[in-house]
Amino acid sequence: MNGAFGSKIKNEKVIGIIGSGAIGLSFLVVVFAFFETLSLPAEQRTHIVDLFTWLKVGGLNVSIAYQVDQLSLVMALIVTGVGFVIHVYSIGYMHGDKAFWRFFAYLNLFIFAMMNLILADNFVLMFLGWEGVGLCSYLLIGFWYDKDFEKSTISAAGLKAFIVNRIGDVGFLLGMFLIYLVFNSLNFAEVFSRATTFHISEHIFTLIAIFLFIGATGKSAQIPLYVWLPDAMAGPTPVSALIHAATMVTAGVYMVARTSIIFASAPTAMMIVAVIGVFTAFFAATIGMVQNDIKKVLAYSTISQLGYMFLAMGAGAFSAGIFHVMTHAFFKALLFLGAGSVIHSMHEQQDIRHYGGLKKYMPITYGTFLVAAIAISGVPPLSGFFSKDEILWYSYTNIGFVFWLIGVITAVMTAFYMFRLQFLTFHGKSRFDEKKTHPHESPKVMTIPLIILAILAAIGGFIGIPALFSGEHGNLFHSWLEPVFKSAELKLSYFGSHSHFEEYLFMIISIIGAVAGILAAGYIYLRQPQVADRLSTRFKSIYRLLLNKYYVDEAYDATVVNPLVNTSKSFLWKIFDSKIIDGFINGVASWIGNLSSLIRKIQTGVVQSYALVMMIGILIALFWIIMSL
Amino acid sequence: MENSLLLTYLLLIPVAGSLILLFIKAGNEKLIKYFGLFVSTIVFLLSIYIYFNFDSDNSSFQFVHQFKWIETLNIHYKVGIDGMSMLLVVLTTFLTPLTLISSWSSVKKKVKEFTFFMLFLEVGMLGVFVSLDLFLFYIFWEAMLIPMYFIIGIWGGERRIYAAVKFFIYTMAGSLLMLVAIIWLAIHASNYLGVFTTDLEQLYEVAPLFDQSTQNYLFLAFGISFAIKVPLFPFHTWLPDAHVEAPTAGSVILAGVLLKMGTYGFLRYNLPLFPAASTHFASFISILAIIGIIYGALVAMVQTDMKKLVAYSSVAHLGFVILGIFALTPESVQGAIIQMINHGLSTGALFLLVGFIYERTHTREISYYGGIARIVPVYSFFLMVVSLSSVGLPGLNGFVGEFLILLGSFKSGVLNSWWYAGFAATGVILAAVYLLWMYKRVVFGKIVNPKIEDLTDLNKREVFVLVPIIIFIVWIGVYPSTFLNVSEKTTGKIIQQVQNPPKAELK
Amino acid sequence: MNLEVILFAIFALVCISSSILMVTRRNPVISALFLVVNFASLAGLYLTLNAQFIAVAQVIVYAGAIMVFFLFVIMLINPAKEKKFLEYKPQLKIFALVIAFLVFVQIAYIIFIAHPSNDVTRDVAQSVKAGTVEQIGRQLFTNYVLPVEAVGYLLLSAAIGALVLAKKKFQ
Amino acid sequence: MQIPIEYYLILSAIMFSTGVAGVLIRRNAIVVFMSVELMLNSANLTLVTFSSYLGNSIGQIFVFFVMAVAAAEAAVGLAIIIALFRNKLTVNIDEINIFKW
Repeated sequence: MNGAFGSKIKNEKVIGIIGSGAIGLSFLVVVFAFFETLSLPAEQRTHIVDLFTWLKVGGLNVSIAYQVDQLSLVMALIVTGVGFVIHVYSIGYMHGDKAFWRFFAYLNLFIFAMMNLILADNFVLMFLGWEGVGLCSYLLIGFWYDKDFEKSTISAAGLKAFIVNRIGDVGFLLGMFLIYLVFNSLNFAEVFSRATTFHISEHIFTLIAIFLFIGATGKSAQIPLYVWLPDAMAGPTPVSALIHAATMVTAGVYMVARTSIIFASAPTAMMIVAVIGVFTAFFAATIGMVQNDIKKVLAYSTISQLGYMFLAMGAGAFSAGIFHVMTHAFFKALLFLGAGSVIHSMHEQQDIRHYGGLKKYMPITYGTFLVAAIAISGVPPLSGFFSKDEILWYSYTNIGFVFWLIGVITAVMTAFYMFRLQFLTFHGKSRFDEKKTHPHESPKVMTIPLIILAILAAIGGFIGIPALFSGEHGNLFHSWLEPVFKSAELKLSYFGSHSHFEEYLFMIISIIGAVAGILAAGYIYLRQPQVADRLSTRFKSIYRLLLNKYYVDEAYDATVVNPLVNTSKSFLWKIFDSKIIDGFINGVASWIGNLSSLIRKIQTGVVQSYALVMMIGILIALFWIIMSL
Repeated sequence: MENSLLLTYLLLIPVAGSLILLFIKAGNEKLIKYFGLFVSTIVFLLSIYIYFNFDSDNSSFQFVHQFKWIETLNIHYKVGIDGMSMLLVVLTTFLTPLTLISSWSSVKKKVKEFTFFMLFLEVGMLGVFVSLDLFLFYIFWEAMLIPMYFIIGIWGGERRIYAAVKFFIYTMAGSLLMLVAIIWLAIHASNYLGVFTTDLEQLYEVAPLFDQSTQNYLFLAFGISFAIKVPLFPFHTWLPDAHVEAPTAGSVILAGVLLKMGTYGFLRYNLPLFPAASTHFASFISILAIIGIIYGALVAMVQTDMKKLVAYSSVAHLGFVILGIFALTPESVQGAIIQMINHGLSTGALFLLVGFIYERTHTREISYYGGIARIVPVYSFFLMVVSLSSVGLPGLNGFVGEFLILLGSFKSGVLNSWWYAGFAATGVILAAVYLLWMYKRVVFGKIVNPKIEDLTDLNKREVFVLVPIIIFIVWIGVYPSTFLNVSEKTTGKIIQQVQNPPKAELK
Repeated sequence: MNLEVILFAIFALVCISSSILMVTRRNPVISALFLVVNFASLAGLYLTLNAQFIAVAQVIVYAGAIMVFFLFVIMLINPAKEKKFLEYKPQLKIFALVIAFLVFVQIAYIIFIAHPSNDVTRDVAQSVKAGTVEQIGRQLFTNYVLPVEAVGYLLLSAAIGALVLAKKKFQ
Repeated sequence: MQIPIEYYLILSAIMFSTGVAGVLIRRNAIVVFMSVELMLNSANLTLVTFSSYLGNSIGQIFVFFVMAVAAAEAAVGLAIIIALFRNKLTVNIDEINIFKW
């Protein structure tokens, strides 16, 4: 079964079909595996395929082995499903590019790495996938490596993504080492069973969890390591959709879910996760409200949504988080692809201030984009509502009202900026030169994926309808994932009693919030466009702060990057290395040299003086003999 | 019986080859090149044959061959290999023909002498790895300096004389200390053994019985010599100069094999001979190694010369190896051994790649390039793979080594602190920074320099050199067991020797 | 006062004076001639010691061959006369003389301390027998035949070496 | 009366010291060389003296070899002096300092 994932790198020209076909095939394999697993009773649903031993040293024994269980199947379905759709879309989007084959080779490599990440049965293999997706992300962001991007070229954005990810990866590595130190294994099954049976202090768990979480913040773009994701938008749009919205960035969430038992054993770490998550969600949403680049808005939206997922993780609602991963994959991929479609037809123009009134030119894109926007805003009965609301509900019940409150405010903001985007792009008057640009609907190969995703985004939520509505069936999604999280949830055992009334109340509040956000956006950007300007002049400093993303990049540059480069260059290399160490060495050498040239003077080169010295020597020798007689 | 002579043949073939080479007319360059290649290939095939006959379940020395050499001093010619030296021998014989091919067109003057010195160098390197007598070891150790000195000094860049002399004196200073230590050790050991001997296996028995302070002095005397060779911070300043000035083949051998002699020396001599001192100095040396990792990476980051960047990256990589050795856990020592091989492959390949492009443009300034991905796609591909391997991407070789080293040092009982691995892990980040940044500036971006528009891509010969290296890079990354198994027993033995040194019997 | 003593006194005086003159003359040709005188007087001394063969060889080889060689080279080069003794670096030369004198004092002291005439007395018959051409020839071609061969090679290589060195093209 | 052996030995010592003085004070290479010959001969005298006094011919045989070596040495040495003279146009040894690097 895993052979299908392995044989995916190819480089024939302009055969995107093979590329997407391979992913399609693996999707079918996963679907098949899914149904096969579904037919098994819940206890036997974990299946491990051991290929060969990878690293075997001392007590360490790591295999290339894949674990197929409920959680990994869900993720694999998302990855291959959404991946397949995006591959098809790319055939249209990348049409005519010089390096068409390279693009598909990278994409396939990405899917391969992602599947490794998801299906791994141990930390090391997961790390292989983890770094592998980072690499593909690096390659794909820098795909158009010679294009300008902001202050530098696109390849700089790729580099930034890779390096920031690496920082997180080191956290992951350290977490892994600590796990090995404590549990003496890196195999998931062994570690998790030992985590429940071994008696280990909570501090250790907290430390492990924090290290792992650092890894997750890198990959999933959470504070403080989120800075790479907005820049990653420099890549081709399908890449943004696949990697930076639907799949790779959720790897962190997946990892936390996978190691849920460790997090569950460390309440402090859980709290940190929740705080970071909710704060990121809020923080990114504020930035998203004022951005003008269509992809940047979506990028900050992604960060914000990822924040929700971590909030869910922190709240112990693991399956809710995974549920949100899934719905988010649908609607965010859809948003990106829609944005790609717009960008494609607008000749690579990405500034929403130069859009407007595109509804009439590209109806399908408009329609699907609208579905996605509603879904993300959390309006029932689209998918986003169910997953987001579930997260908010658990954050209230499990950790506290404040989290819920910030979550709701963020949801309002989400609705606001999504519809700001929607309105500025598709509604109103055209703000571009109609003679030069001729917006047009994208070809079928691009629109059909949009439609598929739109359907999924619309109905995807129904598999996770809360027990409140579905009655005795309960939450299907939950019960599917339940075996994976059982031990973690047992450990947490929150679930105080909350009445149905409360649940309804909170649900209604969040719906109202979402609708309010939409209406506000509509009011400002459709009816009274000058309001936006007025607001931005009135709150100029805040606006500037938001527009410049809180100057985080600049702060990082000033506090970390520049000092490091400068000290390395001007002190370590130029002074320490070449002056102090080499100076010392050369000093010793020249001291010896001077001494030698002093001694050298004795060597006149005149034979007679040598003879004289020799005679003196003989004299002394004879004298010594005489004395000893 | 016949097998025991194999290692001697391994040493004699290049000797014979280089002697025959002297009788070929200097004008006949083609014949000389093919002959050199032929000899080194034979040596490689022989080492492969040895490899297949090597019993990796056996932790003792194999293919041992010995006879009396200097009778009055009881010095023997004694050669033999174990799992660790097996890998290094194969690495040496593997890299030598490749470097000869790589310098096919770059070495233009004195081809005969060049080929001669390369074969001579190969003898020296193999000798260091196979000798089991300290005296013999010392002779090979020194003998190998001579050809390297000439290779840097004759075929090097502009400041080659300075670099060659610096290289020579640095290493010489260290090895003289070692000579003193060898004599001291042998004399001191004769108090226990009753006879003066430099036989390594006999010394293994008695050297650990020395008292702590004697062990410390001996450890330092050996250690400084090896540390210079590695090079361990702060003895590293000869390395950038030597690397930058050396010709490509010289850099590859220097990085690929010569630096390994230092780490090999630590494993073969320092640890088993002076276990008490090793544990005593472990944390000190590990700190130096970590400084080396971070320092090397930071300095590499700001280099403007590609070769210098790679040279400083060696300092960082070998810091990992040293850390692995002195963490003294099976994982870390295995990692260190595999990392030696990795570094030989990936840094060797990096030097080759830099050399190939230098041959075309005659500059190594990073700012000269930019955007060459479109012009030389094959080159860019190879540079990418090799850089990633050096960065330590999982699935390629670098990861296996770094992972095992960090894991081992993390749980190390000797170091007994997480900080070592924690700090060393920042080197992983920095490696990505300096290599990929370099890659970005050279390969990606816009073409700023019109001169590089007519750069030609790698030719078949150059690809032929790189492909075997790439194969091994992937092989080690995906299925390292092939190599880990070979050295596993040896590692176990070394750790055993350190942790349970032989005790003095009461008489 | 027998003849032997008189002969010894004459030869010794000639020997010492000619050697001192040889060292002190500024013209090398004259020095060389004094050296010839010195060698000749040495040959005489050898005769008083009953060493016939060596005495003859001394005249033929030293006073004859080698000194002709020297003179030949001196003529060829025709060096200028040296400066006067104290003209050039006088302190150094005086110091050298002192050294030479001290060496003499030491050797003389050793000789007197050891006083070999106590142990060694000359048996004239024995000494005559030891110095005959027959005796020496027999020794040379039996016991010392290998060194004789070696000396032959040495002379051959010296001849070739001298040839090569003195050739015009030599740098 | 028999001449005591000391006479010969002292004579030899005087010759030797004169030779030493010659080597040390003369500037002309040929004269220096001749002084060396003088020293050799003083040694020869000692050898012959002992040979004669002990009634043993070995000392004289040794002198024979010394002579052969001296001949060889003179040939090579003078050739070197000629070669040097060709290069430097002088045989004054204090003007020749090619030993110095």
